[in-house]
Amino acid sequence: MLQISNLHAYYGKSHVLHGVDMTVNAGEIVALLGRNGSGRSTTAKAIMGLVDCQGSVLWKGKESLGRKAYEIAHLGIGYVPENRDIFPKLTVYQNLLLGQKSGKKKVRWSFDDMYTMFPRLKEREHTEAGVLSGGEQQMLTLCRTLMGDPDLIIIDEPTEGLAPKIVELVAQYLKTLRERGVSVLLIEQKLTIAMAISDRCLVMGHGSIVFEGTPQALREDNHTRKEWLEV
Amino acid sequence: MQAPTRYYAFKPLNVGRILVWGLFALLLLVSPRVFTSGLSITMLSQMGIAIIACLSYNMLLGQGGMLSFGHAVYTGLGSYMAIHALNAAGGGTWPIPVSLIPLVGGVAGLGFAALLGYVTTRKSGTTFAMITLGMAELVFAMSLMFSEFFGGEAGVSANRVVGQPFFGITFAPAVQVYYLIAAYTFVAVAAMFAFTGTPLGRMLNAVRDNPERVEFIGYNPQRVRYMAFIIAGFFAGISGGLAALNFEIVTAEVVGAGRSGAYLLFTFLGGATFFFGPILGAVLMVLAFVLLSEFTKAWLLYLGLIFLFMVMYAPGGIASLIMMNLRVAKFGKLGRLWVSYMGLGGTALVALAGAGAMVEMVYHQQLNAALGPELHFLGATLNATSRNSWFGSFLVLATGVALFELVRRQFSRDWSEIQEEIEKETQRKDAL
Amino acid sequence: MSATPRPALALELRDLRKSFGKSEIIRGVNLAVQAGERVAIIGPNGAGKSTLFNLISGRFEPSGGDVLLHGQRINGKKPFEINRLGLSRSFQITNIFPKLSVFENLRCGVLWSLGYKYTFLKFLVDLDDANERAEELMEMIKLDKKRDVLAMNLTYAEQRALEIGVTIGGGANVILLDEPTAGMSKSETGRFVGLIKKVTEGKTLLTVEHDMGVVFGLADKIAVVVYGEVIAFDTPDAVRGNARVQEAYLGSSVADAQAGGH
Amino acid sequence: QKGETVKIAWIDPLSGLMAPVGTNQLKSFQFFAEKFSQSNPAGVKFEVVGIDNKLSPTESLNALKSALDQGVRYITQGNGSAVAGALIDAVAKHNERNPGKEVMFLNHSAVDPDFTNSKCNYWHFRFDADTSMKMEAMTTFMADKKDIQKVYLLNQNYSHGQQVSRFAKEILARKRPDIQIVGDDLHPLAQVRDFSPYIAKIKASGADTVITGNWGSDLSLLVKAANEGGYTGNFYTYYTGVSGTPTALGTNSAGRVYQIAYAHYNMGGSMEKWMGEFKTKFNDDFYTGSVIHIYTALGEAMAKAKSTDPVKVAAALEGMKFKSYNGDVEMRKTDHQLQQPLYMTVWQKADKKYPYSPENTGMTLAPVKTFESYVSSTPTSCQMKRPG
Amino acid sequence: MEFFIISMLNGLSYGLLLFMLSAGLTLILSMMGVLNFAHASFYMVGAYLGYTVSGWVGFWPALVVAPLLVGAMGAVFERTALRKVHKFGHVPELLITFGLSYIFLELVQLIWGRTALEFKPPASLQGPAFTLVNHAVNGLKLVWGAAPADMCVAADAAIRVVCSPFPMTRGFMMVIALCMLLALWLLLTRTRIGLVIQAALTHPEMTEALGHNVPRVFMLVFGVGTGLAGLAGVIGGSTFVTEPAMASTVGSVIFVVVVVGGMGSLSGAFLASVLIGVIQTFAVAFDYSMLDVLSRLGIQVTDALRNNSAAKLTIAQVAPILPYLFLVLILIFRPKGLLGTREG
Ligand SMILES: Nc1ncnc2c1ncn2[C@@H]1O[C@H](COP(=O)(O)OP(=O)(O)OP(=O)(O)O)[C@@H](O)[C@H]1O
Ligand SMILES: Nc1ncnc2c1ncn2[C@@H]1O[C@H](COP(=O)(O)OP(=O)(O)OP(=O)(O)O)[C@@H](O)[C@H]1O
Ligand SMILES: CC(C)C[C@H](N)C(=O)O
Ligand SMILES: [Mg+2]
Ligand SMILES: [Mg+2]
Repeated sequence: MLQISNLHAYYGKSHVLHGVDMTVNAGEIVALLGRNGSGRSTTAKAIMGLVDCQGSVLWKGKESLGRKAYEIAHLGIGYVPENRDIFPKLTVYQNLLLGQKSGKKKVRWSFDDMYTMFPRLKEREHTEAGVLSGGEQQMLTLCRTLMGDPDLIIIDEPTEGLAPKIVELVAQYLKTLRERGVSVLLIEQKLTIAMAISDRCLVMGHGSIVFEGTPQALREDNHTRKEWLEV
Repeated sequence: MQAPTRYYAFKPLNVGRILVWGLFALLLLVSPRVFTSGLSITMLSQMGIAIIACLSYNMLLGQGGMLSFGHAVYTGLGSYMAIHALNAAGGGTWPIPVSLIPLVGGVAGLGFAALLGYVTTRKSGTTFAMITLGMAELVFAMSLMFSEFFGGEAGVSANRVVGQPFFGITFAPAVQVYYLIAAYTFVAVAAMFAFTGTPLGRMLNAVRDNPERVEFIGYNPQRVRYMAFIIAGFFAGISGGLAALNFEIVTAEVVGAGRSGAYLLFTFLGGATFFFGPILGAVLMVLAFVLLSEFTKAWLLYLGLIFLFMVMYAPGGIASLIMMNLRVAKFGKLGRLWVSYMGLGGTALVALAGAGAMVEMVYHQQLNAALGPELHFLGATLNATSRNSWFGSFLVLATGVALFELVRRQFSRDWSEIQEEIEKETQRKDAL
Repeated sequence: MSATPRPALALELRDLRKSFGKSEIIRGVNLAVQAGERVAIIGPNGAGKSTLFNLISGRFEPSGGDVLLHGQRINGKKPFEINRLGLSRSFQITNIFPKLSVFENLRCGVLWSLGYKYTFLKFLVDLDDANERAEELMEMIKLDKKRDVLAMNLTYAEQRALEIGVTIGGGANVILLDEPTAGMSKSETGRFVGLIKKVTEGKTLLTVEHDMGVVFGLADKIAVVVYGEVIAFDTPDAVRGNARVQEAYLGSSVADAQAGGH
Repeated sequence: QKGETVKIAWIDPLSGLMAPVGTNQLKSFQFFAEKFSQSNPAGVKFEVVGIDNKLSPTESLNALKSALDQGVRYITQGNGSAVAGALIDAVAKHNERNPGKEVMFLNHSAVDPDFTNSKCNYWHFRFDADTSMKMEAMTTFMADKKDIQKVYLLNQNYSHGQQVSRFAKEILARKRPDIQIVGDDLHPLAQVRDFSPYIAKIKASGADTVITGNWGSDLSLLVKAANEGGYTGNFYTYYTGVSGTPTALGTNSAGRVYQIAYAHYNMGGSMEKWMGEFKTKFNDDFYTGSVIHIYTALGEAMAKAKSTDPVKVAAALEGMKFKSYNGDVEMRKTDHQLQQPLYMTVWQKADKKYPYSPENTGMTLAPVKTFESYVSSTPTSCQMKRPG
Repeated sequence: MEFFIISMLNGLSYGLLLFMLSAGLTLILSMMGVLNFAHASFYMVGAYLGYTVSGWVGFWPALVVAPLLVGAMGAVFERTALRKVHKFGHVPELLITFGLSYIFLELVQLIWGRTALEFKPPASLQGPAFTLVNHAVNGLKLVWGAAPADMCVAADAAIRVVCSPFPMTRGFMMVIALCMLLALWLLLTRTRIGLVIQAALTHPEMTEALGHNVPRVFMLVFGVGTGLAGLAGVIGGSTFVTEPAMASTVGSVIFVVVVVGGMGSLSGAFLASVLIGVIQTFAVAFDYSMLDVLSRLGIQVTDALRNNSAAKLTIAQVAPILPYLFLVLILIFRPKGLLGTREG
């Protein structure tokens, strides 16, 4: 469904991605692992058209590179950024409302789905999102993107700052997403979780993919784990 | 833990720095020898005055992130106090030497900043900007109402030739006043530069960046802003005091919104992010107001356009343009650009000449038609009513623009190439 | 800091309360932290952990109850006043001076405690003690290679480190860290815990964390906050065994944390 | 001095609030420079150097410096008494500090009486009539109008407006003690958008007449608001004829707006010809009659002094009597205030007798009364210090 | 009494003109965070374009066309210039509008000249909407349209009759302003566009990533905001005066309105403009000064004080600067503004 080849990305003059190749198939959870600064978030941004880049990103067979971010979103890719980026002055409800796309009739998710997933959000429905706790903001970002009914959702560090119990919940929900036919590109630090729920793992190092395989294979590949994931 | 090398300290004998300050002093000294006409002397004096004012303004804007719309209040009230002091000196009620009058302005600026700043600096951001706007309007309105102090719209005038000549210095000739101003300018610039290196100066930057965090490292951001505001007020007042000496008259316009706006615009144009930016801005301010308006009736149009383009293409002001090129020069790559620069300059001049001719013809028709349709522009004689002149100017403009665009493309390619190279080089150095 | 013998309690909360509008977020928290103790605060999202920090550090004013720092009541004091009494905090969302260099950030953090206050009659370059202290800090947080880099150009982990450097710079003896390792990979987290341990040697430390590895690696005692109340305050082992805590917060991932192994 | 070129620096606003007036006056100076260069008793050529002072006293000082650098020995200015005051002062200082390079200041419209009284100066010559003279004439006219009972004073809050208000009260108390001053308001200069509150107040006061020194938009908006607010009293003004105001007055206020000035639109004679020419050339109205005084006076004084040196010309000009379009006038020696006739005019439909229609409004200012010099003349307290 | 009513109406209608102007400014400020210094210039351009267009096709079409043209100009300016500097922060944004105001002023003077124009409202808006007739004996009466002449003159000279007409143009102005308020309120609260803009203000990238075309929305907002200024220009220009100075005279007052009302609060701007309009109008009626107060308190006033300009100052004289006083006080005591929700 998503096919990336030879993707290069730049922040101003600094060259961050050096030819990334990867694919995400329909109905699959792919974990993108790597150390801090290896370029995972940049990959996500590049797919969304938020950084300068070259190469090719094929989405459902069509080139999406060079399009504007809102066009890409309309094509069905959802993005949950790592630094949350909730709209602080808007209420929780309004944040969710903005996740919805105009003109789309049939959607998989409703407000109620979100509120049953995270009851905490229902409680704070009419609070300004800026005063939510860190973890609440994290939940909100996830839900906001889901409201846009994407076919692929790119999630950057969804469990950061979440209580262990909620982390499990999120993992559970990512599986639910897959059941409803949404593909997930999961960027994670917490190896245990990532490996537990993903179908495939990618490891990134210095701006390119250095490992690809099943979680099982990664668990067995001591070299990769030592070299690219741990100290 | 020991720090074996104290590499955080500046080199004790900083040759570059001494050179720069020496050159600055020299420039102040010889300028009136080079530009000797009456107008240029007074312009040089005004530049000195404006330099102090813009630098003090930048203490707020560039260093403290305080966007003030009312800086003229402090320069202006400094002027008023200074001129009253001068009159008192002239009337014999207060034996103060003329050369110290600017300090009276400074103290006044400081006092008013302490008074008004107490309310304004409690807030920051847009609220601060708007309070200063309101304050400025109020002070200006009062200046026309309270004629005892402000002298109505006729203002207050004085004679700076007061008391016994001191070594033949009477301050009657404009040059003598210029040297007084130059001395003050040098000292004030040095003092304000020194301020950037003090604890308060640094905390002011911190407050600009993140006032909330400042509170958690022991500082009261309001207090930091307030103190900086007072210091800026002091220098603003000195600038005002010098202006009072230079013009020997102070009128309500010195506290007006136009003046405050000019400080903002030109400080920004010079470059608020670098210390020396406002100095360039101040020089340009005097040139624009005094010279540009004499050269052409369309000066306001040109000024507006300059701002529009500067903000769009060089938001860091002239200073940042200079620093960017200095960086290129430091890596020894400026040589590759100078051809492009010549080209850019040349084609831009051609385009500007064309555009300028057309603008001038329009203005001529509207304002100077009494002198006949002919006008002189850059040595050429144009006829504002003839088709030839219009067509010719348009042709010049079009050629200029086309050529400029060509050169510009080449230039921007070169430029980004060089930047990339520099980036690589620095990265390599980091890696070592 | 001071020569007078201080009471053994570094920080004490007495029936602390905070409401925003109608909703009461902190509902009567009592907590007593001994000097030199390291306390971790855990609890579900939105339980009020950060709010607690905000109340202690003076960002918010309590609606009820008292905060005592070294026995002195500090409610209603401004953050900078509290800081001057020897309490310093970091933020969950990185909060440094983006346009100042690493070195300048750290130096700003130490100025007040060295007594330089609002002075504008001395040059920073001449303040040997401040400069040395900043250099020291920079080495401690391993940013000496990035001395003159602007803070906004640092990577996330480096910014987090700088955040902590600025926090401890002022020499406060009570340190509050809000999720110091959030967003870091496991390896970095390990390194960071070591760093935190080192720089807070001999100080009182309160930290909020969700990473159980960090919590168990760092804390002498753990306070569990649920819905604005402290439901447990005990040694790590005791807390881990507490059924209420298990149910309200930990879930089954404690096992994971241990499996991750620190 | 025959064939010499006399440069006159015109230092007045070309930008800002007063730009329309300034632009018009610069045109006037250029137009008549050409006219008078063709024939003047001294045989000199006049050249006008226009410098924009943005209505700012300090900018004017820069302009003065710039003019001096260009070798100019005569300057003229008139918009804004603040500027005039600054220039008088600066010229005096310059002349004192630079003997041999004296400059003469020809004031064409700045009407603050102080300039020919307490602040009078040898190098300053005024060709307009000052506020007190105009008020003298205006009140003489009003004194005969028995239906004036209640007068309201509304002026701009700056020296000119304040003086109008002061002189009106003083002189009316002397000439018509029975007239009641029912209001005396000052409003900020060029700040008021909406004059209807003032009109409501004027109506509430029951005033039948308003005296105002307002000009520009402050006058036109005032009269406009009066028309809309149903105010039917009369206006006695100083500056009805100045750029912009005729248009704003329109046809509504016929017979109700009076102006006092030293000239008007229907003077006849050579003036009529010139105004016609001016209008065809610029599509604008010539109203600053003092321009003609200045050229006439300079020509004659230079001929008399046989020189273009300001020191000699000033000496010749003092006390000189000459003929201008409004009759015999005299530059009074004691204070350098031109003594000249004044005209009371009223805003009405242009007709055969008074055909000139400013700004093509179809209206005109028709003379209703002429005051000879001696009527409007006011005493002076000037203690002129003469050089040497 | 009729003085009170007319003054009230005057104050209200002036306040509503201020609101028309500040509505667009509020919109742009609250949605885009841009302090548009050229807003009053767009107002001026609206008046001039209105003048020219109504010369071709009449006033009513011009009332629609001119604001559209102004809005288009605003949109173009946003697209070509403002958008480029958005990433540099608020000060450059502010300065670029500063530059624009210079350019507009010069262009207007070049095209339409430096003197006032005669921009007349259409015949249907000329004349009074109604007239208040205050008869000393018969009391107060309201007559629609102009009052017949004989009603305004009493047969008996001793009886005072005052006719106070209220001009149609002002009535029209009030109606339009109220419509504007309604339309904007609907736009902001009933459509998602308002939310999108607020979101984009702080997190443009995220908003785009959620599928909203942020640049287009910004352009739209700026276009609408300046278009509103243009509409105010056509009305204000024909009611008051169309001249090059018209921008600078209202320029800073509308900032006062926006700030006093609470930045970005539409209802606040409405309240503030009406308040300022009314206060300013009534202040003109008060001739009290410090001296009066002192003498009323029975305090002896020395001659020196009697001539002191500060003491002589009456409330009427300071009326036009009251908004600024108001501004400073509000910001000191209630920095959020009257109805604002946030600071700064
Ligand atoms: N806005 C930026 N400007 C310049 N460099 C950047 C920017 N954002 C990221 N980088 C650099 O790009 C590299 C890759 O960053 P990226 O955020 O993609 O890493 P990551 O794998 O997501 O790491 P993390 O775990 O810290 O989120 C890092 O070296 C970082 O310093
Ligand atoms: N200023 C405020 N106004 C209203 N509600 C607030 C405010 N600040 C915090 N809250 C609410 O208080 C609750 C506690 O927030 P807090 O940030 O303390 O949680 P936390 O325990 O730190 O959670 P996390 O672990 O997710 O960061 C949250 O529900 C939040 O929405
Ligand atoms: C020309 C006039 C309209 C101005 C007037 N002379 C003044 O005192 O400002
Ligand atoms: Mg990342
Ligand atoms: Mg928290």
